[in-house]
Amino acid sequence: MSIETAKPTKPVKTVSEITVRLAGDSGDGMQLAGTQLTNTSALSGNDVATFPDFPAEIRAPRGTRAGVSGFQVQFASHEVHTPGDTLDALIAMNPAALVTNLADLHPGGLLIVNEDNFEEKDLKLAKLTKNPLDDPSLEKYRLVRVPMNRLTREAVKSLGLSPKEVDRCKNFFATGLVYWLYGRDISATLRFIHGKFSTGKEDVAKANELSLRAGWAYGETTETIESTYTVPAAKLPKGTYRNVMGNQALAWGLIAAAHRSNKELFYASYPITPASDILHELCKLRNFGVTTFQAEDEIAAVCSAIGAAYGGTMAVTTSSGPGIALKAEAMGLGIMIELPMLVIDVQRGGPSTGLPTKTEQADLLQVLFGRNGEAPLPVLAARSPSDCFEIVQEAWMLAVKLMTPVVILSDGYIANGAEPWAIPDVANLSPIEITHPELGVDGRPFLPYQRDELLARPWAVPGTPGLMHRVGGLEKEDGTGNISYDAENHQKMVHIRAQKVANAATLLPPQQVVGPSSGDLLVISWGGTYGACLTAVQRAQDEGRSVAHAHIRYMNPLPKNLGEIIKRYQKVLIPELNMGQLRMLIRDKFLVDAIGLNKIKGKPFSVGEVHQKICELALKK
Amino acid sequence: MSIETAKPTKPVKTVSEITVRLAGDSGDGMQLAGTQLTNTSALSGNDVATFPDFPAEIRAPRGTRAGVSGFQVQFASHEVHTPGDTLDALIAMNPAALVTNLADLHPGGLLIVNEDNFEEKDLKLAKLTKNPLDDPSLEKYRLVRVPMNRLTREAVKSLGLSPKEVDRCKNFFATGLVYWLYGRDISATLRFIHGKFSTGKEDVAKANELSLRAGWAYGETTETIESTYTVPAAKLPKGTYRNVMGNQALAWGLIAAAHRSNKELFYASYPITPASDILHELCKLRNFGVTTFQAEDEIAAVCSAIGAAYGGTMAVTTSSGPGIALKAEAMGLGIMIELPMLVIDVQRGGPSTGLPTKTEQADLLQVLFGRNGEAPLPVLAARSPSDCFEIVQEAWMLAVKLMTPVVILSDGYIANGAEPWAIPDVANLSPIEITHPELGVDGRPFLPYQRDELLARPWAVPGTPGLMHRVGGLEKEDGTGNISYDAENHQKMVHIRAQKVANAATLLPPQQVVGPSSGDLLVISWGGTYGACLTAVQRAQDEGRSVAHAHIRYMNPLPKNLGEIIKRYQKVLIPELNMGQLRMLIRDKFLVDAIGLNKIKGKPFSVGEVHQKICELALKK
Amino acid sequence: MNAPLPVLTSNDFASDQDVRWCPGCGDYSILAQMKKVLPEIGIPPEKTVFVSGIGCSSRFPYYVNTYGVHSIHGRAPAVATGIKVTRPDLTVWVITGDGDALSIGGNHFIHLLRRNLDVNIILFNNRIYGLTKGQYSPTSVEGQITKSTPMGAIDHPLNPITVALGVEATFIARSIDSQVKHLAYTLKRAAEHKGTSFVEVYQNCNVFNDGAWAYAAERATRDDTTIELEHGKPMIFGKDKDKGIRLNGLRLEVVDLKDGKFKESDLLVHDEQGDPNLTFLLGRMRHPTFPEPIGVFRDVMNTTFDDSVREQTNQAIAKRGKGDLQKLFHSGETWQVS
Amino acid sequence: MNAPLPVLTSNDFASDQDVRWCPGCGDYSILAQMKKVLPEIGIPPEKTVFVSGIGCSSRFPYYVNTYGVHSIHGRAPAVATGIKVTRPDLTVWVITGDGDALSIGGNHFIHLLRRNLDVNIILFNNRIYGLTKGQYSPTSVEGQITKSTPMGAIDHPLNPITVALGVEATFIARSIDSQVKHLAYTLKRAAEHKGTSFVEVYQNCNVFNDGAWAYAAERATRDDTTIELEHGKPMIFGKDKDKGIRLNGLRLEVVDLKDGKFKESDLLVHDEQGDPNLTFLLGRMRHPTFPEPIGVFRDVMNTTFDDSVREQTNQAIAKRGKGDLQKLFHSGETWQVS
Ligand SMILES: Cc1ncc(C[n+]2csc(CCOP(=O)(O)OP(=O)(O)O)c2C)c(N)n1
Ligand SMILES: Cc1ncc(C[n+]2csc(CCOP(=O)(O)OP(=O)(O)O)c2C)c(N)n1
Ligand code: SF4
Ligand code: SF4
Ligand SMILES: [Mg+2]
Ligand SMILES: [Mg+2]
Repeated sequence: MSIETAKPTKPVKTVSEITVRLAGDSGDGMQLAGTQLTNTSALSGNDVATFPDFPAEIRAPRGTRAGVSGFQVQFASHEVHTPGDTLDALIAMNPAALVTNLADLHPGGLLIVNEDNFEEKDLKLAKLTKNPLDDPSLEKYRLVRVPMNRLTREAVKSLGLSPKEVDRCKNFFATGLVYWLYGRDISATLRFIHGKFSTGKEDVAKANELSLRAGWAYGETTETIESTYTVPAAKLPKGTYRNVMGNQALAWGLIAAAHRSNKELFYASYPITPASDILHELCKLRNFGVTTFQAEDEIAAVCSAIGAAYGGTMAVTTSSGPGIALKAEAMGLGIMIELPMLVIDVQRGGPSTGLPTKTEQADLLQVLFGRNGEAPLPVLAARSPSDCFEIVQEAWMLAVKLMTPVVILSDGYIANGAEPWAIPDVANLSPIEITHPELGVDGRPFLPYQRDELLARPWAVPGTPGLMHRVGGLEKEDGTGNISYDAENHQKMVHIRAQKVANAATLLPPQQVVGPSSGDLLVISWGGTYGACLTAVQRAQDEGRSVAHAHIRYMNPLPKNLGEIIKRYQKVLIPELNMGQLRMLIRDKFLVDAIGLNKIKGKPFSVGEVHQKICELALKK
Repeated sequence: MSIETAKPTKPVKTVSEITVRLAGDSGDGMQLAGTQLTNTSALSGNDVATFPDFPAEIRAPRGTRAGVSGFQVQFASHEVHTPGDTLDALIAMNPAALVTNLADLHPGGLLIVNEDNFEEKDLKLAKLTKNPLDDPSLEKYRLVRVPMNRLTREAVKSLGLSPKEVDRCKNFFATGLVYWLYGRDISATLRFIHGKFSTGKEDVAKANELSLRAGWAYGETTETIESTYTVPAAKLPKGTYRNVMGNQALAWGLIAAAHRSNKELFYASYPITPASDILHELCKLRNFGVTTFQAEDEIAAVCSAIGAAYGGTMAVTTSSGPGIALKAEAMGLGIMIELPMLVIDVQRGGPSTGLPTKTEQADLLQVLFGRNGEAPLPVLAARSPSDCFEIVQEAWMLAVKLMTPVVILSDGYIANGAEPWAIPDVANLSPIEITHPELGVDGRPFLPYQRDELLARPWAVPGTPGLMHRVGGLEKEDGTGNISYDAENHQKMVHIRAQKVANAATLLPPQQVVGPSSGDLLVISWGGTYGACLTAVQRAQDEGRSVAHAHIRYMNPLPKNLGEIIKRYQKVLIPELNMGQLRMLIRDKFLVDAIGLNKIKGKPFSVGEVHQKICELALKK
Repeated sequence: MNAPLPVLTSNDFASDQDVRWCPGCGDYSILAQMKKVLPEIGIPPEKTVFVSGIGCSSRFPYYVNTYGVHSIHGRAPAVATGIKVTRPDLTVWVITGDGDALSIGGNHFIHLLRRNLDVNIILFNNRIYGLTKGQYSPTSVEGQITKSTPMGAIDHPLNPITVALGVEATFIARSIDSQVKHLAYTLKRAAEHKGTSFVEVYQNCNVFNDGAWAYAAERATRDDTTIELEHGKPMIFGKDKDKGIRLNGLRLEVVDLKDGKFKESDLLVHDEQGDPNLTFLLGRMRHPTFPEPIGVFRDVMNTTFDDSVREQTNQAIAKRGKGDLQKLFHSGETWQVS
Repeated sequence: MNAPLPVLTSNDFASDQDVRWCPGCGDYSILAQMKKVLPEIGIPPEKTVFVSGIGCSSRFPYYVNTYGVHSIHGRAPAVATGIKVTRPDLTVWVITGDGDALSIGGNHFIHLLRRNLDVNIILFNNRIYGLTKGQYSPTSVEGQITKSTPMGAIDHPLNPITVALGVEATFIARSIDSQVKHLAYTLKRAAEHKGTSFVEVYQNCNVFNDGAWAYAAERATRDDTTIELEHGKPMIFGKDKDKGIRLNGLRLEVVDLKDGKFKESDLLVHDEQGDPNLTFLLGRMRHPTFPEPIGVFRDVMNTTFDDSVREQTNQAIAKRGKGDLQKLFHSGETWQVS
């Protein structure tokens, strides 16, 4: 019988969720191994959530702590919204990976190490004086020492590859072992391997396959692991699923929105971590009528987007915090000339260059207020990788309905995280209606700043006879759009621009609440903390605490009914990965003494952190 | 007897304040005439406040409404903080000036026009079909038609100047007439004239003098004005006074601060209205050890300032809204590397290019939040032209004590407005102590991010042996300042940077209140609205209303005792020339339902506007 | 593009806004010539877009009745890029000043030129910041006294022509506000060139830098201080056409044609497609040592950014077929939940 | 500056930070040569400042034990300007990359050069964005396949040498990471020049653009693909020193010295103070048509911005005396209230 369908023969424990982290040197291919485990688990029907964590350096020095790359995945027989707090199993490929990750493994957890990489030199690279494997503190874990280098070498020796090539197969050995441990089907990964290395590199592909199988076989034969685990399929809404990462979902969302509005997509950007992958994805999809423009800087990127928008195209620019700061002045121009476009901020640790590869939520106030003068625009925030697709649809709908730039907030955690996505049926994607005016038959003069019921101005595009008009950053006269220094007109226009953005609330759904419609505590979250907050609230509810969860996707304008919801709870808790930016807005608008839970460590919340705070504020009944 | 000391012979009415506006074509020299009247009034002991208002265009087309330039001054026998709401006298040099300014003249007010400029062609330029002088609506004013062109021509014909040169003397004729009207001594203006045109242009100087005298004489002879007015000297604190404009006071304040800290001043800027005059003033004062650098753009300006600060110099950069937006990213760097510098924002009408020559207060949130990540810095706001000098002293003191960039907010109204300034005795200016570390004898390694009691780090300057260190925008390790991606360290550093800025409050005086220490209404103002709010509150107090005034100079951190003050009043009113930016901060911090009075017309508040709102909220007892 | 469509007149391009430049400003003449040339080019107003930054010169778009964007300071080239790349059917003009293009906008300017996007840049060079009332600019001469340099400017000025050449611009020309015929001709040539056309126009700011170009602009002197570049013609100048430019080794020199020492045939013959280093020499001809060339320095072909973008899009479609969302979403591993 | 102070060794310039570049990165060699040269220049560490932007190359300052600012992307020239203008006593180096200096930082780069501030710019040109993991840069060749140009780059690349020449840079040089001796010499020359010294270094990014400079860097080919510029020496190259560069009219050509047609005396003799248009020719010599010059293209004198600033300050003081605040405050009309 072929291994593809083989089941481990050792005793099987059924569990509802498992959290695994693969940790090794950046060169060890942990990200790839983790992605394979994620896909395979999803394919087997689990819900999954991931957290990749790689070093800031391109190639941090081999074997050092700075060079450790980790990939964490939680797969479960129920919905999961976070990669999990503590680890059921940690695979550590070297000493640096062990010491930097061990803290997250819960007592009794499975610790699988590649013992071949615990030589003197490895310890030295990890700045260790003695071998951590000999440390008594490890006794509280189930330590499994596997000579992965040697076993991999043996597994592939028949192929006569170079030591370097052989070395590169280790991650598949580890993957095989993990697959065995959780009764995972290896066939998808085999497809991947042979798809990846097809041309010319068949031997490498073969080597990876042999390592994968060797890892699986090792599990069967070793005495050190006495049982395996199985995680039944989750009951997800029916449909066709795939895994998506946040940046990928943004890119696809943009293409879908352009398709729905029957427009070409002009995407202008300047590379920056963690936003660059959107550019990388889109430039591969030129056949979708996408033009990607890598500008000379962020200012040129946003300005070219403004030009494209004036030309009648769907225009988008993306960056992260530092680049968004540079776009500030031009965003003000976009607001003044009232053209639709999307500005996407994939947030990272700040301030300044900060922590480029770490996540944070500290750009909310920047995108709301980081411009001269009164310059409001709608701001939406994605809550998870797959939500990035949907948020783009809503943002673009607002942009064209209101003729305004719209900001979308994502973050490094969402951008690189992956989760299952129920693939929409493209045929059922409703069109986004956009009308460009033509010269009226009545011959009345065209007024570029005439307003519709939402206060939007017409989107007249160059090439249209008779509608020639000039736009610019100086204050405009209401209606005509001519330059105006008139005092009353200025006040009027400032109010029109503000009201127009406020009108977005009428186009958006009211705020939903998960849990009791009134009670002791309301937890308000936004953006990437959605999963941790929802899970923590649900846990607290299960404990019988009177707590509800309101996750906000529309940061500006805030949902119409939010104030009325907030009133119904004794206390309000706002967990954020910043110093309290949404809290400030809520306190100002609703004069409620909202409490903050603020973490600013470049990492997402753990469920435990939020849950603990909830317990402080909402006692068991 | 010489006219210098002559007094008008007509009946004299004594009044406590007068508001005059001189309005004409940009070419007519109204700004100069207004400045002379201001200085002369101040010299005569009055308190004065001015409001120059000139067209956005360099040379707006002659005679058009867009080309009208006006200068308003209030002089009084008591303290004044505003240029006055309505006019006692309007001097209109042409039809455009008349129709665009008449609305501000109060009924019964004196309307002096140059009737020679009300020809057909002048009316056409002003887009008028009939002569406004024939309009019955003028009957409610005391209209005085003066053939200024003709009279000026006659006055100077002996000199045989070109018509163009003669034409340029009109403003002094008008000035002479106004001087006569208010019993002003013309000697200071004569000194000015002869000082100005000394070399070679003696005939032009003479012509201006003759015109001035002719204007004065005309008053004596004309029947149309039956009486003159006198405004006694005001009781100001004793001392030596001069008039200063806001931008001038900023420039001089910077030089004084550098002098007090025994540092050279490096001033980097890129021209922008209304901030450019600071550059113009400073580049004339190079002999004060000032280096002015006109950079290629605002980003280069702020970055060169950062470089100069690293080098140990007093570094300053200035701009207005759009330029400040461009500095955002670099200001984040300044915050991260914790170097002292000043960033001055002379606010103008926004958003985008907006209304460059008009005033507004809409950059408060931009300077507080317009950067990526958590990037707090102290923000101070000047309240009047002369206050600009003092605010720089405080800002620089904070910058060096806390090792942080500090933002100063001014605005177009303050920048171009003038008021008397009690000249400080330079000898009594206390030194601002700054210490740069040397290599410790103990030979302990130098820690660039070691903290003192205020959490400031040491300012070690290049050239110092043994203190070599690198700074940059990546997160720093506490103490060493080395790059650190450590989670706990990041949170710690974010808190340290926040706490450091918060510590500024301990260095600043507590908030003062003018009026009852508790009551019906507290009016909170900031920046350039100081004068209008104070005057309106005082008027309301005189009417027996229970209202007090708190003017905030320290926008971040807010004064420690502010919350406790606010509690003592029933209602809080916050008038601002924006949509409610300080109001948002106050509501957030103190959960008080502060009411806004928001004007966004490119103009300062009139006292009446604020007073009326106060009356709505605080009834007479 | 050459045949003027009789239907269009300069009135078709006149906007209803009153012009707000100072009386006597050189900008008026440039506007007038542009309005004269536009109909001759034959592109209808609705197919024409003027993009500018901020400055007196950048008010230009309001005064022509085409589509237009009065953007922000220094960024016009970037805005124009977005328009032209997405709307190659439009004719795009960039109007800018010496501060707008070479100070804050210098980077966008050189990147537009290197990409050779098919737009026309007209740089109004008045060697001063006009709109902000008289600070020095990157083209102000050393020692120039301005509001921001009371002791004289100390920066070495940028030479727009050599800057453009340094980034391999494909069309480089120069004209003068007051030389209306030459200006009109030069604008037309710029319009005809495919790729980025760069035209420096000497423009007089009579309020803050009056006479900066007097030597080149005024009848009395201009024949001796400027030389008109004409493709294929020997480089002759002077009131009496009695002086010429000769290439002596690697250097240029002014020679006299009267004293019989040199004749026309000894002179350098201008070649718009000539070696860039020769063009570089022409670009560095500076008054008073040399007469300053006006006309077309360089007019060569190279691929344009907008064409290349379209080409790649078409290739992508040809290779992979018009994008199919359904296919894209289902690429890689998927699974059913039922 | 020439006499090396024996007291200093390269250890004096070694910092305690572990270097975080990829194994095999060309940056290591540049760092090594810099550490070798710094002691020879004889400026003590505390008088030396390294300023950089953002990029792999810009990590450089952390690895030398001098003063340093790792600033923000593209802005190092502006930061350096603030340092040098206020602290002329310091020796300032700017370390930058092809993206940092020529993409986002292009404007500051050319303005630094035109002002001729006395600092040294070392541009690590790897024709790629390294730190952000492999997007194309302004020096990437046309058609280059990168993460952001899967169908090939379409921009016409910038040539750092001609860009610098277009703004009249006073010192322009080029070297190669792997040519350690030549690199050390070139860095030293840069340090010795008064005014802005610009050095382009071909640097190999072995992770994202490996071998971009192989032709010029590798023993096997480099003698035929590069030519070392030596002041006053004829331009000879080739493994067997049997090829040369000859000026034919206004064009350069490669000639063979073996076949007797040309001899050394026919060759172009390199002159660091030569006509800029000749330098322009050298700057445009591109592989494979020509061997690419390494060494000092240009080394001329011009006033430096930092000197001129000081001069004006001194003039101001000489003319008006050291500023007197009391006098300033009391200038114009004042009055007493008592
Ligand atoms: C971001 C920004 N910085 C500064 C300004 C102020 N500003 C407007 S135009 C200008 C320079 C104008 O000079 P130039 O480009 O030569 O145009 P000109 O007025 O001479 O035609 C400046 C500095 C601005 N509007 N925006
Ligand atoms: C304002 C801003 N935009 C973008 C980035 C992202 N970024 C960092 S380095 C870099 C380019 C690096 O390329 P290069 O300058 O050639 O240096 P290299 O890494 O190749 O040495 C970019 C785009 C940033 N840090 N800041
Ligand atoms: S300031 Fe100069 S450039 Fe501007 S409009 Fe007036 S004359 Fe023309
Ligand atoms: S990515 Fe390239 S340039 Fe950067 S360190 Fe690695 S090899 Fe060097
Ligand atoms: Mg100009
Ligand atoms: Mg690079």
